[in-house]
Amino acid sequence: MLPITTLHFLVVAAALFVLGVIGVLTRRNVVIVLMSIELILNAVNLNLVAFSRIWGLHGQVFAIFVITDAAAEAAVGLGILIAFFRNKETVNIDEVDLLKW
Amino acid sequence: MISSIIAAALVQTRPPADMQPVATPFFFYMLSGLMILGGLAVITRKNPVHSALALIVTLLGQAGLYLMLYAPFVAGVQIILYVGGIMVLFLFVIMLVNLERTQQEKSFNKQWVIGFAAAAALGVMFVSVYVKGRALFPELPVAPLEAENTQRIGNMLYGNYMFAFEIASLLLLVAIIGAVVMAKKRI
Amino acid sequence: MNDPNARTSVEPIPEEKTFLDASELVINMGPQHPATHGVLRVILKLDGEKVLGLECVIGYLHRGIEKIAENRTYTMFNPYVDRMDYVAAVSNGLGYCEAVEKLLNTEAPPRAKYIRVILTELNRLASHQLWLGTHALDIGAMTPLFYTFRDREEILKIFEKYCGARLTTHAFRIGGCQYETYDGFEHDVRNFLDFFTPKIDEYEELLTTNRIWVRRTKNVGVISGKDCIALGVTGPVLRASGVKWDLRKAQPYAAYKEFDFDIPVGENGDTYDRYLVRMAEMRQSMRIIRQAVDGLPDGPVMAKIPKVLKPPVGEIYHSIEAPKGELGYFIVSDGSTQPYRIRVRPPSFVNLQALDVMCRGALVADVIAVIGTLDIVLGEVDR
Amino acid sequence: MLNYITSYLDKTVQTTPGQAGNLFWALVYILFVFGGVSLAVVGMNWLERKILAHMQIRLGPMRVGPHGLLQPIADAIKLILKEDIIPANADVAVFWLAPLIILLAVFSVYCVVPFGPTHAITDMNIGILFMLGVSSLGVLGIVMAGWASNSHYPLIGALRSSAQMVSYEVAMGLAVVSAVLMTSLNPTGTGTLSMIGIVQAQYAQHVWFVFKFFPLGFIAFGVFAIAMVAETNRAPFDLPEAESELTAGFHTEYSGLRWSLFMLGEYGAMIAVSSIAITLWLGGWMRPFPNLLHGAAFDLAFSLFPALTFFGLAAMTFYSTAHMPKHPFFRLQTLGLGAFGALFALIGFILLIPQVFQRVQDIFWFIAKIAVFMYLFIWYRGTFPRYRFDQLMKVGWKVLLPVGLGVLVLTAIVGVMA
Repeated sequence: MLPITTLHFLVVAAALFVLGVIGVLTRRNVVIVLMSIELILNAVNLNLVAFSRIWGLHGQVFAIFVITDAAAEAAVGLGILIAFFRNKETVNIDEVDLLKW
Repeated sequence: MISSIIAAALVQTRPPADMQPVATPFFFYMLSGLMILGGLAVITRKNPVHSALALIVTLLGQAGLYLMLYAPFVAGVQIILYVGGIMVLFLFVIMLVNLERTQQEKSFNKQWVIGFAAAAALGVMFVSVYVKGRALFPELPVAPLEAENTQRIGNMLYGNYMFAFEIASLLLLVAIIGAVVMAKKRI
Repeated sequence: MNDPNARTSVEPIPEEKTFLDASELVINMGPQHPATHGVLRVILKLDGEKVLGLECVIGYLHRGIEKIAENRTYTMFNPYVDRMDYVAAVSNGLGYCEAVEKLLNTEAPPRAKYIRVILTELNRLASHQLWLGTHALDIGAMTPLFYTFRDREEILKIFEKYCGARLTTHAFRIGGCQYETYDGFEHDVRNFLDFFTPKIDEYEELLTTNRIWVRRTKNVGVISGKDCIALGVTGPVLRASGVKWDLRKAQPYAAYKEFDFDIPVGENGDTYDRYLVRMAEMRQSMRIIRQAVDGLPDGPVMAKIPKVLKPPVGEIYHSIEAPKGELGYFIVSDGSTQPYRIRVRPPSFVNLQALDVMCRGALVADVIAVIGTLDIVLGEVDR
Repeated sequence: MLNYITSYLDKTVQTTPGQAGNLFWALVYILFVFGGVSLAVVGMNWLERKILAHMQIRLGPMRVGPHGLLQPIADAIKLILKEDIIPANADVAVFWLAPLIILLAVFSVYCVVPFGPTHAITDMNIGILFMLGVSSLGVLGIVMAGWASNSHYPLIGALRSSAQMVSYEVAMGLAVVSAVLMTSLNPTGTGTLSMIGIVQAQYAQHVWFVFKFFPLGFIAFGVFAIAMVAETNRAPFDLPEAESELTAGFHTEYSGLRWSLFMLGEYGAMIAVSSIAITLWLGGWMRPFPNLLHGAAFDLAFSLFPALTFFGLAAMTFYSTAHMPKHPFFRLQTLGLGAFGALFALIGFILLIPQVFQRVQDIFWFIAKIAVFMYLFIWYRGTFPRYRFDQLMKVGWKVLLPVGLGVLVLTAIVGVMA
């Protein structure tokens, strides 16, 4: 087998990113859309850490910031989701069509 | 300045002679296969709980890849924060909002064709970038010193990235308040 | 059945939006549940962990004891009352015998009355021990259960020696006691008192100052004295809410007039006060027993009553202070050998009404604590 | 191949098999540790029932084997043979996975538990981080079990327990950080997250961290000790399994073998968190008073401890063998108890061999410390009532968290001053 190079990791990250994009664009369930966003963020993280093997530890530090960001995003996103669910009794993103309730 | 840091990093990242990871290609292919299968399951499962579990598999696989990239600290943070924190939050919310009705509905929206097309285009773009720009990625099969990883990340967080670190803490504070405001019935 | 909304002293379930508006969670607790003390079924309406209201479903242990009475003679019915509150069988028998005696216009001889007091108070101790053990177990403290059962055993031994039965004793007869005390009865009772005095301290050592116990019971299941009276709640629950009402003092029966004892009273009407009141009551019971044993008079134990009981036409209500509260018997006689109708006022049944009031706004865990503190026996609730 | 195997035993290799990259010995260690933990869980089961019984003035298991010694085996057989019921509307896949995830989380923790300077499967640079992370995976198993059962009681139990574990993890993490901070109090100023490194730091600083900066280390240890009881869902924090309220919490719908896996996970987690506490604050594998009572004589005396312990156990067993009823009905039981005594004595004699006790005494001290913690767990269960859920949260967030933070800050300040 070939030795594993940075490019290998980048390919995996790209695949994850594409999967995440598909999830965001096509799913109706808000929870799964949020999870797809997590997939995208993780793909980015994998890229950052893979590059940090070449360019020093800055990538890893950035990955930690991205994880922090993901935590904040998940908390607020799920909070919004609960508020939305309480008002409309649904978690379908198609029905998020009100500007105010 | 940055170049000097990079140079210093490169100097310090000489692989230790006696530390040869075992069966790296095998583990790499296994983990990345698991991750991609998990990612597929995330976007295809009808039941959000199953999606979340698949996402957990993906995240754990990714922690494995981090270890393989000699980033043990990020791997640990990934497990603690993502798997132990964020995903539990997800599961919690799914349980709260889980409706039988949701599972009877269609799980893909109307513009799924366009979505797939866009994602495919993105994928093609990635492939072309990687094929064309292969030379841009220097291949250094080097292993940075694992032993000092945590320490040096700590130094960087409280040195170069002090400001960003503080901003991140502020962001988390805002997120906490935001989440509470959003989720509470009455304030 | 209990309609939670028909209460006067309870505010109605608020119309706020609950549990993400999906639905309020309705949980069915029992009839097969470790903490409902038998076959009580409680339907809980929850908002998350908060109790919005609850409904007790009873009748799983209904045996029609009151109806059976109509087909038995007065004497034959006597053992049946033991099966109502089976952990305080002696008290049940006392109440029934005294009621019929009142109907017959006779009275038990003084020695019989003293023996009755001794056995009833011993039974009160046994009942409170059982309550303490199960209540602590419900709140999560396992060990007191075994301690109380060890000590309860000594009381049951005295019962066994006296009348041959441990649980459903049928200790008393109409007109007195059937048996003279056995040799060494007084010695046994005194021995028990000496044995048991430090044991109460042992229980209190485990629980009274235990921070977790205090936190679990303070301000839990609060009920005001006014609500208690409105709901007809009696016994230690009433006294813990600050109402000094004890039938042993208020309407002395048996020989209680002759003994010196206090009525322990609580202040806040919460679970912790009920615990303290019952603990104090145990000590008072021991005081009464000691006085009774010391002053046990000589004489017959059975009054002169006819072989065939034919009470005059009329009706009578007689109530005593059972360990759980006011135990009343309402007997209607048509002059025949069999009662026309017997109606029992069981303390557990009436006290159970307060469950809804005490649990509104509390958490699920508090419901368990409150059921425990009410000290209900389903045999008595359903009869 | 043989060379590969023996090379690790070479005296010059002073490291764990994981770090030496020796797969064979790593596997052997894994088998030893996992087998040992499973055995310890079985033993714990018996001990808990016996100790609790004696606290509650009863005898506990007495029928299967002498003094019920074979009771755990009988229980295991019963559980394995029991029908495995899966509720009709359960999510079968998740229902299957949940106990396995809990087991996985618990047993992965043991990868980095240092039973001695070289007696660990491996040593990671992020050892303590790894332990906290992996043990937090157990929450997932609980949530999955509660959700997959498709029933109210398990769901409430799972929500309770996951909320509880997530909350107490915060306090636990803070306490751990203050211990990690103490490792950096050396001339170079570099701390370590590695489990072995933490114990070595205590060795180098000549103090167990529980006594360091008294009372700071002690308070941090206390915070951890409370949080770890909550983390493992044991009394008085056993709300998820509050029998009187939620029947059995998240594993209400489980039966037979699958239920026993949950039990294995619970007891395994108890041992795991105890070993974290021991490693961080109680000097890991080090014997008591390594600097106060040092010198060759003390070394020898302490290294004879393992053998003496087993001799003591043997003496106790022989004593009760002699006091068994003389009735022929008890002959088999008496013989069995005697056999147990002989086994203990044999182990004691083996431990007298110098080569053995020198290699084993680290492990012995570690296990002895774990045993103390296990006894505490049982003691709590015998003494305390159960907290209510909101009170539990209050303790976690309003007491342990501020105390942990304060200790962390104070430790940092004192550490800089020192």
